[in-house]
Amino acid sequence: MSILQIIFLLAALATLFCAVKVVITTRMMHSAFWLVGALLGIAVLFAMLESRFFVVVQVLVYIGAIAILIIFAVMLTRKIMDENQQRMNQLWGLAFIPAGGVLAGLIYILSRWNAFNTTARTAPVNGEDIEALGKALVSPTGFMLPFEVSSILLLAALIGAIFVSYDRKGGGR
Amino acid sequence: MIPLSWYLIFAAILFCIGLFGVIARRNLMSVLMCLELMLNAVNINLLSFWSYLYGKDLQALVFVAIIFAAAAAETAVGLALIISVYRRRVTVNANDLDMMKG
Amino acid sequence: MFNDWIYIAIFIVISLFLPAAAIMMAYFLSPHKPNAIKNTIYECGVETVGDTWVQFKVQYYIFGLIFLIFDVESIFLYPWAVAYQIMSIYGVLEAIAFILILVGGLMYAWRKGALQWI
Amino acid sequence: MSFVADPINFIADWLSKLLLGWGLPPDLVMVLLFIIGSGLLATVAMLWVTILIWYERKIIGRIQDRFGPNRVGPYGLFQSIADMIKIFTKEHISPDGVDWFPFTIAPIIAVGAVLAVWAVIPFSANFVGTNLSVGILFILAIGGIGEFGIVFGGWGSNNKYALLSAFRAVAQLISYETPYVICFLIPVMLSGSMNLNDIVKAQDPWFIFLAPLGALIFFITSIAEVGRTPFDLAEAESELVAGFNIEYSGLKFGMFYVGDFLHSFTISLLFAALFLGGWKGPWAEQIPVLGFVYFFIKSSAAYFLVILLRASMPRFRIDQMMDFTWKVLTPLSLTVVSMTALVDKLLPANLIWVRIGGLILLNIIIFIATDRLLDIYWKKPLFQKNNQVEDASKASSVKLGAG
Repeated sequence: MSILQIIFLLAALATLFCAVKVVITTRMMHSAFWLVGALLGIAVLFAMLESRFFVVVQVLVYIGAIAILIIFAVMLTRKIMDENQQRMNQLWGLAFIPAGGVLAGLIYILSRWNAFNTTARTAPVNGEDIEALGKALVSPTGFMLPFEVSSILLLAALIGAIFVSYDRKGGGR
Repeated sequence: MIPLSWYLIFAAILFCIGLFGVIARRNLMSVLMCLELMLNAVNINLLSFWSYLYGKDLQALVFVAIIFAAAAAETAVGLALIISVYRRRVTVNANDLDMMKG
Repeated sequence: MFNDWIYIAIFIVISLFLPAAAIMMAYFLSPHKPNAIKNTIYECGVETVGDTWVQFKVQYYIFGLIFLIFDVESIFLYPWAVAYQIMSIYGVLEAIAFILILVGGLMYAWRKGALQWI
Repeated sequence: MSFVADPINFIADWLSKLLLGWGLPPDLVMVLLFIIGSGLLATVAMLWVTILIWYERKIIGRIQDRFGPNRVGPYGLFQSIADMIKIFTKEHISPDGVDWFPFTIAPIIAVGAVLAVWAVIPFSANFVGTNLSVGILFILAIGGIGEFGIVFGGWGSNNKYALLSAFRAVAQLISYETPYVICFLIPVMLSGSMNLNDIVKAQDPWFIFLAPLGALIFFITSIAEVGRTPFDLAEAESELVAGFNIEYSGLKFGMFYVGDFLHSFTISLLFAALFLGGWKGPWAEQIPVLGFVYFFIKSSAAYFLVILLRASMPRFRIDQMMDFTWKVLTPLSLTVVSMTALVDKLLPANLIWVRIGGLILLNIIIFIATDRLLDIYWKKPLFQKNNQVEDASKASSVKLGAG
């Protein structure tokens, strides 16, 4: 086993451990903290995939913004979340069936694919070409439409979320 | 060198942990966090395909960026809905939301 | 190259290790004489009743929300800024359209009074 | 490469030749050099804090017509070392019911998240931790992790005051991070790279001449990111007992303090690197030590400004502060970025003086327009009628005028 493989396995196992803790932890705040751990582990895996930009974007957006937002929302809805609450649905054992089924199906289908065990990389060794990405984002033959559509998506999310959550009188509890 | 299969199996396991949480947990906040895990598994898949098979193309990168935007939008609206539900019903358990029941 | 990440990883580990080591050293140097009064949580006046639950305002969530949207905007704008030198004027105009659409969201929040700290 | 011109790389070369001569594999030598280099850099940064504290206390003392520390050592230089020895022997109290892991790790993150920024700062032409090609975003991302030091501290303390002020602090940080993130676009745009060393190399006129308003907004928001006066609401002693670190004692509290000082010097370093030309100066390319000196002088000047602001400004009220960032700085920074992009594209790139003149003119126009708008808004609110808004916009127009 090479050093890279050991690093990969450590990062992957840590991420999976954090993900399992996210699912089974009862206190919501601790669950959010475990989520931060899982996101950090995923950032390490992004780094191992030779991506530069998305490592920092993962930390900046997921940990710096989304996790903080989740923590704020946990604080807002915290009153009823103490330990003596039931954390799973009554028939939670049944959830193993779809989850396990999807996992088995995915691995079965993927293992029949030729490129499954390829080790050769085609990505540039010094990270993605951010300049080309930026140029393609605004070029009419490139990804101009997704670029503008995503801004409309963000606008819709902003307006919708404020409309739903903001209550003019008193600003909520 | 690490084979592509390791990343794909890792992403599949992560996706299924998230799926299990989405189905099994009662708390809506927790369901949302598990959705984040599933989206991250998708991102790992996309980036590993980019890294191993389509390193010269930009589609995968744009796709990942769009998934980031979609995840942000989903979190924002989802949390807003949870907060609004909490305000009206003082609960965030999915089972207790039965106002549509006849 | 992967070297950069190795350096960053080493640097982060060291920059977490140094304060941790200092705290550990201070922990061994300092006296330990806990007593019941010293270990209570600081309060103004009476003791805390129940969990430390505080009233929370939805304002925190709104600010986090707008920050999240502008943060995600930066995913698209940073590659654009890197390519700024080699792009035509139309690319700049598209980015300005992108920014203007998001400013619409900010204006909505403003008009709704959501930017007001109560 | 001689020892006098570039001592650090000289020693690194010598060391790597020595280690390779012992027959070690090249990868291991690289990792060893990385460990030695980053360990030295981080240690120097931590010890540098004692000098910073002395410098700040001395200057604030002078401004307030006092002497400042003057007993221990020459000019009181060893005062902070004496303080350090004292705080090492203070008791660590961990109150009942703390959440052990977040409580312990919070001060470590608070320092580590600041220290990690030093990994990408170019100190001279070829002395830079690593030439990360996404350095700018790395700095922003590390800042996002720094917020978790505060969240963990507030949550772990099991104290309602700590929790409340931690979330106030985080709300403040993310509010000011919005214009901060947008302002970082300007140096990236003008240099066409996210690598900090490339940004420094591209500053043929310093970027402060091309984007003065951008530099101003960057300066204001980065002070707010540190949480110093006038933005020190997170630890407003008179309102929230002591901020999120109320339950901390001994060196754990001291680490938050260290992180604070280190952060305020780090933003001066960033300001010098992004807008004041970094290590650039006469003969800096040939003799890297000179670049180091230039960079040090520039960042010390920026740090002096930070201290000056702390000594002379009163504290904001929280609603004024939030209004200032959301209603003034965010729209202004978006305007500055988009207009700078547009005008710089229209101006000829090779006529340097035309570019400087045009961009400065643009900045003056935007500044005057903002000032006028704030005046109008102050008299007749644009969107809503509320007394607090009037106060806030008045305060912000005063602030902009002063800046």
